[in-house]
Amino acid sequence: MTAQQIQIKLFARARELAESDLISVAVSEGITVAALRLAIADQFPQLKPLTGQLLIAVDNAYAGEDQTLNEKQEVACFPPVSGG
Amino acid sequence: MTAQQIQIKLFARARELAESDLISVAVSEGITVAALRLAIADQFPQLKPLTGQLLIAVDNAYAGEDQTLNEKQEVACFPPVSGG
Amino acid sequence: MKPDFILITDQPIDYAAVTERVRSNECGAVVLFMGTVREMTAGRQTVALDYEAYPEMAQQMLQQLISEARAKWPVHAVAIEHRIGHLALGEISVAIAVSSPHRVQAFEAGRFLIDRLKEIVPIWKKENWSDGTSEWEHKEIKTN
Amino acid sequence: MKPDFILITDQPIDYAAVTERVRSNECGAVVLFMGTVREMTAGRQTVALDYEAYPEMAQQMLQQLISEARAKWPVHAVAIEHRIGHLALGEISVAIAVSSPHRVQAFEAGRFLIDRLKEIVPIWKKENWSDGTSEWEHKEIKTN
Repeated sequence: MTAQQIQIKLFARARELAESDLISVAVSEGITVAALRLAIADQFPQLKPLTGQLLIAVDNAYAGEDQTLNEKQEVACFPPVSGG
Repeated sequence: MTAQQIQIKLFARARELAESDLISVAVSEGITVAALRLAIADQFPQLKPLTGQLLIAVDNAYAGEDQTLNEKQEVACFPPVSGG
Repeated sequence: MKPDFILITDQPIDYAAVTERVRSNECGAVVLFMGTVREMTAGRQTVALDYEAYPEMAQQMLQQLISEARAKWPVHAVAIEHRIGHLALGEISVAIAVSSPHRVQAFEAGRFLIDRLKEIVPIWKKENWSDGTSEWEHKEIKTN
Repeated sequence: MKPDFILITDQPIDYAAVTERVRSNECGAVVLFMGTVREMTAGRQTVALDYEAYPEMAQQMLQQLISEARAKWPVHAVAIEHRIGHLALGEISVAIAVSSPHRVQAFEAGRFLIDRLKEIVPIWKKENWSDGTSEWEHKEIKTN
């Protein structure tokens, strides 16, 4: 499998823990959302306080765990929402 | 029983049917609200279309049927409300 | 707790002024309900409404409703304004603003107040239909 | 049916402007909900809130919520504005206005929209406590 970099937007506490609003994660091509979670946890240990709580969005919609990703998509990662 | 006159404020369709916002009803002293209804129906037949629907208020509160009335009180008579 | 505000008026309702009366740093939620003059009702066209009130009793009943709401929910402030007289389409007949620490309370109290207002507050509405007729709305009257 | 209005903004919310967007002669009811910055939460004192959004996705999620509301109730118009950035005590964080022919629909749709907004719209709140600490509110996070 070819390796690729996926850019991930971060928000709120995830952004603060990573000290960046955009991270780049090295993953295999055609990776699933579930596998992306593991890659994030592995490559960005600063996000550990949010383990198991992070939500993943792809192209402005919540992503299913089995959904596969490509470089063209906009991926974001953030904690549970608290607006209103 | 001494006869007395009770002034009754009318509103909405009751006012229009009676062509007055105040009527005077001749009643016995110490009359109940239930008896007042009969006196109104008897002395103001124009109100017949509202028979059985008229509400009676005494001193700005809905009156119970057994409540007795005196000349000092403010009495009002009107159809079911429809504000809002 | 702010003082309650109740007004029966023949002037147009300034709903922002009504709302400002209930806002507070103690509250996380404000709910404003407004009744407005709707053109179509069950296929019939309204051109205007006339509202009439028994003002002293309406004031007293509204105060009672606010007390009932306060007994049920931790309401911070309530402001109620009801218009009387002749109202054109789209105009505001009633505005009820409620503030409370949390949103569920404000929604429930607001809905309670307008539901109860329509049940017991001595105010009446007369429809002026587009066919030139007019008619008092007296909800519970059966034609039998 | 009026076009929906959705705005994520760093400017103060003009709730009367939001409300005017939904008023119509087709409607008998308007419900406005506002979230405001509350000083006390569970005995702790807030001095300010900071809101952050993922604006493009928030816009999309709000559009989805309005579609959900329209599928449930005959809503005439919806306008939603959410503030981001630094908010002082008493300021408005969110305003949701709904109009509908009858009042029950406007109350239910308004409550649905704020409840669902708090569940799925990607906006986050950071509490700035009076003791100088600050803290993101991430509701479902368990400390385990």
